[in-house]
Amino acid sequence: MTNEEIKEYISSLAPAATFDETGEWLNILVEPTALKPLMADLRTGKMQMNYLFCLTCVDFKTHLTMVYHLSATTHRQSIVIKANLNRDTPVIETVCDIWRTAEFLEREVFEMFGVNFTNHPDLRKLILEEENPKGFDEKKGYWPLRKDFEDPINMIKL
Amino acid sequence: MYNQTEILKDTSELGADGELVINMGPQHPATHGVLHLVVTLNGETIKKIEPHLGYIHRSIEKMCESLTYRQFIYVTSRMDYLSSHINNLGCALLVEKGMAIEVPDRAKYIRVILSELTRIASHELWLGAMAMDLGAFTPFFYAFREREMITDIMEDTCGARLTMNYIVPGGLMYDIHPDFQKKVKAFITQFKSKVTEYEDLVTNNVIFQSRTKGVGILSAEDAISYGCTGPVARASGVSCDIRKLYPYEVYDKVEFDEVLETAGDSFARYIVRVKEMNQSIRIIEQLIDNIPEGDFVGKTKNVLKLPKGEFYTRVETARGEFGVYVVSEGGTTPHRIKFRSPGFSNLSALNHIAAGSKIGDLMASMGTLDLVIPDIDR
Amino acid sequence: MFSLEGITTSVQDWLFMKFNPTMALAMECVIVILLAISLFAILGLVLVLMERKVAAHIQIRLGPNRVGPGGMFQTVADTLKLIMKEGLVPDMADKFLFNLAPFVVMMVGMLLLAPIAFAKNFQIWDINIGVLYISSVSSLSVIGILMAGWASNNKYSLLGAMRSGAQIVSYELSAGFAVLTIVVLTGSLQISEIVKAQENGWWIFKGHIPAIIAFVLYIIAVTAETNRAPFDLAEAESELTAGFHTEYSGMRFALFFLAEYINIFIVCAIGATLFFGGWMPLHIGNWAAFNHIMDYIPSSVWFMGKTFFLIFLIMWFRWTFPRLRVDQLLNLEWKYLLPISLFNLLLVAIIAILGWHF
Amino acid sequence: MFLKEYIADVVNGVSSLLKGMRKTGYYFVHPKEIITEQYPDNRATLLMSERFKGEVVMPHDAQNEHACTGCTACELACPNGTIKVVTKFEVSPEGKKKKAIDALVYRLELCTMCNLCVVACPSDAIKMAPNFEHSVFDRTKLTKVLNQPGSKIREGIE
Repeated sequence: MTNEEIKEYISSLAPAATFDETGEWLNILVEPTALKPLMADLRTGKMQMNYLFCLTCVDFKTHLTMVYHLSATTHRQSIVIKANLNRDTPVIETVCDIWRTAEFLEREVFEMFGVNFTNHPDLRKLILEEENPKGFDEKKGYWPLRKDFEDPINMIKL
Repeated sequence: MYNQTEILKDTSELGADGELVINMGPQHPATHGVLHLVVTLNGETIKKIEPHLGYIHRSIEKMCESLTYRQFIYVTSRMDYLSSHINNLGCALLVEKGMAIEVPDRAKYIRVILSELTRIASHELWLGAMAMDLGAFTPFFYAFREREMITDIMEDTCGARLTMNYIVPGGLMYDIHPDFQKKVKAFITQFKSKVTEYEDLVTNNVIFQSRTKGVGILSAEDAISYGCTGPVARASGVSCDIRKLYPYEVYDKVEFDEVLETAGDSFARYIVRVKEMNQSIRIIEQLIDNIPEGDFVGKTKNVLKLPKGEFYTRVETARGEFGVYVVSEGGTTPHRIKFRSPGFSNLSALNHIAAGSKIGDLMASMGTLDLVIPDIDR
Repeated sequence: MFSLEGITTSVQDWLFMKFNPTMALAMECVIVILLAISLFAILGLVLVLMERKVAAHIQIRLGPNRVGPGGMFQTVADTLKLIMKEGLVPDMADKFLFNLAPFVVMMVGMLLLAPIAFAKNFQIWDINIGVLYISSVSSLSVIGILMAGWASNNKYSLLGAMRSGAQIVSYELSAGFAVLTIVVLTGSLQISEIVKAQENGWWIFKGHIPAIIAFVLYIIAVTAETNRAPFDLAEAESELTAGFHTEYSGMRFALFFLAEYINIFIVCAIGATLFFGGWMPLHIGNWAAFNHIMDYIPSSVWFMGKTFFLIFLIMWFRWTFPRLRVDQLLNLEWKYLLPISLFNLLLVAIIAILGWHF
Repeated sequence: MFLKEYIADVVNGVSSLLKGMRKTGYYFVHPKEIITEQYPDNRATLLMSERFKGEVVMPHDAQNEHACTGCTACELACPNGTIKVVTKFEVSPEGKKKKAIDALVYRLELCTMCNLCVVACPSDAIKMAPNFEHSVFDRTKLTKVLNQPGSKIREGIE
């Protein structure tokens, strides 16, 4: 499938999607609400994207971006799906019922960026302690990989 | 005297149906590090495994955000410390790809040879540790004898045995040791003569086979869905060798086979790794005499600045697909860096493959997943 | 010729000459107890060192080599360390049973010492049901292990103890059948009779293939019964950390450790008695000169040599094989060892009735 | 048929075990194969690879001169803040002011032996030494000043 065909196919599924071809792979930016149906179709439909090899989140200071790297073991074509999230109340639907690997990856993103995955079966902290450290500002949230995260004890500024 | 009810209450802090919850780890002989598994048992049968991670979490991704593109390579050695050279290679490849740095052929050849040596060293350690998990102590020492030769080669050439940090963007830090080729050839002869020992002691052993055959079966669909890569997925028949699919460095010039098994059980994973060692030897044999003369490092700018954008590279470590995802804002440090570590995805399949089997099978399943905890926690 | 028989006889004579019979008997008891305890201590030290050296050489290592010449006093140093260590008792443990368990395990080892013939006419108690006594007492060690596992109030310990229970109870059977083959061949349960029957050749040579099969079965079964690798499921350090003695430390742990080695010694001693003629020297048919030379080697040396050979065999197993899984362990017993030993016993019975053995 | 398989099972199993025992038995009776290194005893003969990265040192020649210009390239290259260059201004007899190092402080406890400082050094003033016996009882002893007291920069190095 060429990029044009993929674009066409995805536009038919998610009309609001925008595309970016500057990188190695085709980047598709979708609305968070439109993500789940699109993902489900990518997995089961024509594209057969059965391999989610990277799921992460990027903090752009103004917003968070969920990044899903998808590939297929049959035709080996990779695409990148992105969704911009509100930084204050980041909510997106889980994809762990489509790809099982997403369960752990989403838990990691949840504790590092504070993204809430709805319908996730077991959304708990995976790596960090269950309790936030004492004396920490609860209002700001304890999301270590966000850019404005400050830890006066453990972070050494060189 | 003692209070009977008190004792009963404590040994049965458990749910319904007489389930027994035991904490395997963070200090447990079989978890090889500080992995913490909460295992729910029904008698000897495992009902559920829940990994608790983070005992060795150093937030390497956050650290890398404040390191330059020359500096962040060394940190990746500390993730999967058994294939540190390949991790470094993945990061260097990303910088080279992003900045279009030309790497001399000599550096490429040496990088591949060292990568394969690292892979053998990692599999050797795994073989010993895996046999030890199943109760056979002796293969550990035999495997380490061969591994020692590799670490000696690494020490001579790279200056360190485990965390080499031999790769810089554009090539290598310095040229190989004059004895490098001789020592690698000596290692190949030694390895080939000793491979039968593992067959006698481990592979053909009836106890070992009965412990691993049909244990921890992972189907191909599940392997893909769980994002398993490397020997774990290849044992289930999923072709996922990055060296074949997306060749980097000189892997497209050498002949080797992607080892595929179809059974998907622990024994298949074992066989894949053992055969992979032989394939690595094959690659090294093809390259060792043909290292081209020339520079060992290409021309780079003093200060490396990745252009604005997103970059992703992947390499095949001993454990599977290692991916580096960098979001650059055009500065000297990455804006966000994400390491797709193979161990993390492989671990997520543990509950699936080990639930329903015995405690002894958990050791076989866990051992053949080849978990390296710093790689999982990062 | 050096003989232990002479020493015992003269000591007994002297005691009975000096004291009244009751007193003399009591003093003999004390001497035997002291000897048994010191034998235990020495055996523990020697066997632990031997195990470490055997393991080291198999694993292309040197093993202990710092304390004393060639590391000879390493175990002494280790024992000193263990004695000085604090013996912790877990908070919620059943203290009484927890403290009792190592002694129960040790006691079984001591009881088993009674009918063993260490040399010619050198035996604590030549009971006429010796073999029966051994097979019944040796299964008692499971009580100590279960006690330890339960009283520790640790889930790993409990799992280990339960495994050990299932294991010892089932392997008792094939060990018993292997012993029975020799009893059938000899026609006696008395240890001295069994040894005497092997004067003109050991049972392993005289008894044709069934005796060899019985010996193999016996070695496998006793390896399992003493919780040694590849059957060390009760400890299984990669699965259950240390199994039933996870919570033990200091001297109580040392007692478990010692008991393990004592049990190995005893089962090997019994194996040597049954299959290799105990203290009987190697005699080959009518090679009179050869047999005469063999007779010059003291009987105690013969006995110890055979026993240590079997101990080495068991250690060799441990450092070669992976561990079995718990269900495979029981499969091995019920599907392989037990049918084979039953069939073997039948074969031996036929041989014994028809008198086909030498 | 069943019996045949059963017996074959037993025979194959036992023979595979015997093969393994033959291998371990071989090593038991061949003490020449032992690979133990008796470390503190073999210190005199222990050969470390000359490239081994054990610690950063600054070679001084017979005149107690080193090659460090105090350019702080190593300090910038270090990912961990291991090296701190303290500079001073030396006044030469002709009255010219020249930058020179006062102290090159090296904190071994922070060093990861990544060799980046050595590569970065333009005048090859520092190098890695194959010394690995670093244990001390007091952590402050791990903070070292690499230039020897009274040393000065070698002539002709800019």
